[in-house]
Amino acid sequence: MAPEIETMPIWVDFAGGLQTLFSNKPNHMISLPIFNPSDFSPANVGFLISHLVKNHLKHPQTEFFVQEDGHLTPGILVLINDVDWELEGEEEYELKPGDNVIFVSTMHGG
Amino acid sequence: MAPEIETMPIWVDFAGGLQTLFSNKPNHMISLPIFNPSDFSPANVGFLISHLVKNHLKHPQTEFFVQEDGHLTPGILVLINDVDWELEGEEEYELKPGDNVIFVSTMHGG
Amino acid sequence: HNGFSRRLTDEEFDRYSRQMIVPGMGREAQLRLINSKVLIIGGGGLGCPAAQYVAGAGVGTIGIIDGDVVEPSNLHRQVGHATSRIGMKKVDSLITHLRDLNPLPTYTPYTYPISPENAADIISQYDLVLDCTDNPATRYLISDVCVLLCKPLVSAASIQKSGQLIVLNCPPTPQGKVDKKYPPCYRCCFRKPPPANTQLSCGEAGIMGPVVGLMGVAQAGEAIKILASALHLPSSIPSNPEDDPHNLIQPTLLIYSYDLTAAPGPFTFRALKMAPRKKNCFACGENSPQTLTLEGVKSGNPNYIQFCGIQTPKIVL
Amino acid sequence: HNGFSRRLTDEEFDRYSRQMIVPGMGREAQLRLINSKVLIIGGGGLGCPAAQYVAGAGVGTIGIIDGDVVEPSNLHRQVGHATSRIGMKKVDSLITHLRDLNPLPTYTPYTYPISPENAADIISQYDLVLDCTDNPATRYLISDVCVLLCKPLVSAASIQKSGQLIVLNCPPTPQGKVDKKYPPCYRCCFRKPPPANTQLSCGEAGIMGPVVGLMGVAQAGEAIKILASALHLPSSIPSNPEDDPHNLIQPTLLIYSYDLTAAPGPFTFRALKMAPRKKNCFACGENSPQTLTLEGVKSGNPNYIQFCGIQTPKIVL
Ligand SMILES: [Zn+2]
Ligand SMILES: [Zn+2]
Repeated sequence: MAPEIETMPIWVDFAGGLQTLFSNKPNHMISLPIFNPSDFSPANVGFLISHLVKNHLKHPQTEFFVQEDGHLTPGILVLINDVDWELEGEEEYELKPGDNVIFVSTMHGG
Repeated sequence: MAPEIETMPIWVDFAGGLQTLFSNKPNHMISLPIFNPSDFSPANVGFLISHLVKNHLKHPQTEFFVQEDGHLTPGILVLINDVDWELEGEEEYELKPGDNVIFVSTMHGG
Repeated sequence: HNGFSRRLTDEEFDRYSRQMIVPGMGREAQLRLINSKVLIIGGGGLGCPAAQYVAGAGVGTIGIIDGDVVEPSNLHRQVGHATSRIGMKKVDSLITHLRDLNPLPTYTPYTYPISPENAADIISQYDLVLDCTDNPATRYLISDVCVLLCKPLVSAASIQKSGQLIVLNCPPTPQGKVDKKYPPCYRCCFRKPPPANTQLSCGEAGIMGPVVGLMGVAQAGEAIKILASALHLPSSIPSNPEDDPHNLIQPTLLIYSYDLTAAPGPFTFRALKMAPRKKNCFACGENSPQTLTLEGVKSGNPNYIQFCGIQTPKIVL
Repeated sequence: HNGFSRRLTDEEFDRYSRQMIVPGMGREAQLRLINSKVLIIGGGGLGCPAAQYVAGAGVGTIGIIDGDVVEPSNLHRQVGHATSRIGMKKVDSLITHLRDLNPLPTYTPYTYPISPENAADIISQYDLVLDCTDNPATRYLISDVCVLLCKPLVSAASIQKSGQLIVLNCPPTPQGKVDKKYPPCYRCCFRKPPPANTQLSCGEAGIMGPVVGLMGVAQAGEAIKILASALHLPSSIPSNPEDDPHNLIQPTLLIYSYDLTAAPGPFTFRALKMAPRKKNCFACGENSPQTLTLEGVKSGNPNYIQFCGIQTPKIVL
């Protein structure tokens, strides 16, 4: 049996079509480990992204969400508690239990 | 000096035109006494309505919000924390700090 | 022969392919739209945009009922009419526009107001009703008849800078069935009309075009959802609505608050959870078969005008 | 003679009275609309409803630019066109419709695509721009030129069951001014386009009519707000935006998620707070006068096609 890992609830929403990659569900409650197991740093948005890719991204075309370097695909906006993540520190933002992170795919059609 | 009265914050929103009666502001933070001073019962939605009429309803045409008997004018919906107040006990619902009460005037135009 | 298994014609495919390839739609949903009959009550600020998108989507039979004629003061918001059709019956004007947008549906004009006498005869011929009217008496009448005839109703309203939308009696559920979480009717949500002196029309209080336009488009969106999911068919009534997989049936009041002095914000759109069908509802509740009947409605019982009062509005809101 | 103090004509009063009596509007705001010039870029699924409500509201000069012609597959959502006008330039088709809706505005057709060569010449003649286009390269071009010419931009987009809307560069603020909370441009919000292989068009991925329709109507609503408040005029730029009384200038991204299997809910509409103008923005940031110029744009620098990549889409989302 694997040792139990302490987790926190994070509300993750996908919009603009990204939900297609995540079981067609726009709203997810994710149990995120409170530490990044690779370096024991507190879980930040960068870790959340890798966690989502590893555990929740069920679609073969992962390039719609992340690039080969593990960073988010350009054209995806991230909002932390309804605020543009650039105001919050982007990938470095340290998550708190109950935080809401929204990933929105930029649309171009008309 | 009047004795200090313990209050709790209640978020009150008006929609459908009712905001016109309340200083044209749709969203209000109301400091509501935690007890109804008339009978020392815990503050409920009925007390909130009379408190709003007494302290916040600035418009002469009060009949758009309350009737002469103090009850809400028909055609106004009340939502407590985004849920129809009929599911919550209507005027008898006892308010908790931070509750959100929405008053929506039913519209008929088209 | 029921039309659900046939191929689409080339022209249908040309017109509807862009919506058919959307995930969740497809050929079957498109055929459901083509085989549906939708009644739009009111050809004004809500009815015009609603009808444009209902017709564009390929609903096969579209009835429109309205007794009014086109006036210049309509045209800032009633975008299915035209200056060259001022004085024409709104229904004829709107159908002229729709027929050129999409000639494939069958359009049925009713160039007189809906009334207690004619409501059941007309509504009975359709699968789903859009309430795009402008006064309380008509709104109660439409809901009552939709309950009696077991039709889903997409109801919207708008005035000044506000709009509301709610899907009622969906899935369509027989009158008097209230033991589980069955859907509410208009009276369940709005038990009593506002006093006559607080009722305001768009003519008296004004209306912003994009506000009523947005509500009308949203009505078309809700109607397409229901038809594409076959939720308008009597067979869709779940024996226990709480077990139903359709998230569509959560009764929800959408409120839109447009603010000339503010960007959209968290309160611009609100989706509010409404209660299910009420035991004591006059129209759909436990004892409603005793209080509301088709024969009663037709012969003036209830009296909708008296119930809603005579309007002597004071302009304020 | 500036037209702001004149009386309304009887015909203007007839047409616009219903919106003029809405609190917050009035004669002055109506005259501002009449004296405004709005450019609608794209006469498709967004442009049709946006144009209907912009024209209905009485904006005095309306330019429309689009190089496409009307096709049958457009008509489920492009409600300003018609079957009888298939093959006609979209701009001419839409103006035909608008002129009959409201003959009072001056309509200016541009029957070719917007391009780096012509963008500044056209946009410079207007007070406010609606981006109703359908591809990233054009969206970056339009935003860049709006920054350079100091024009507010109401940008919307939609695909399948989703829509987005954002007001940019409003109040219009000179390039390079970043020391306070000045408004962002399109590049501030969307720094890099998605890789070419993840870009999808409505033709490839599909689109629900009421979804794109709702976004187009909402664009008209935002445009009317800005014009009625005179926020499009250069004099409206506050020296310190944080002190400004206008709540209109909070940059907000509105996201609409239509769900065929669910009633509207708390996530159907979201209003998301965006960051202000960015110091390092290529188009509007501190050093942007060195990186982006009108001459540069005209002569192919930046290269928008290269920046956005050549589209070889895989249909998936
Ligand atoms: Zn009922
Ligand atoms: Zn910028």
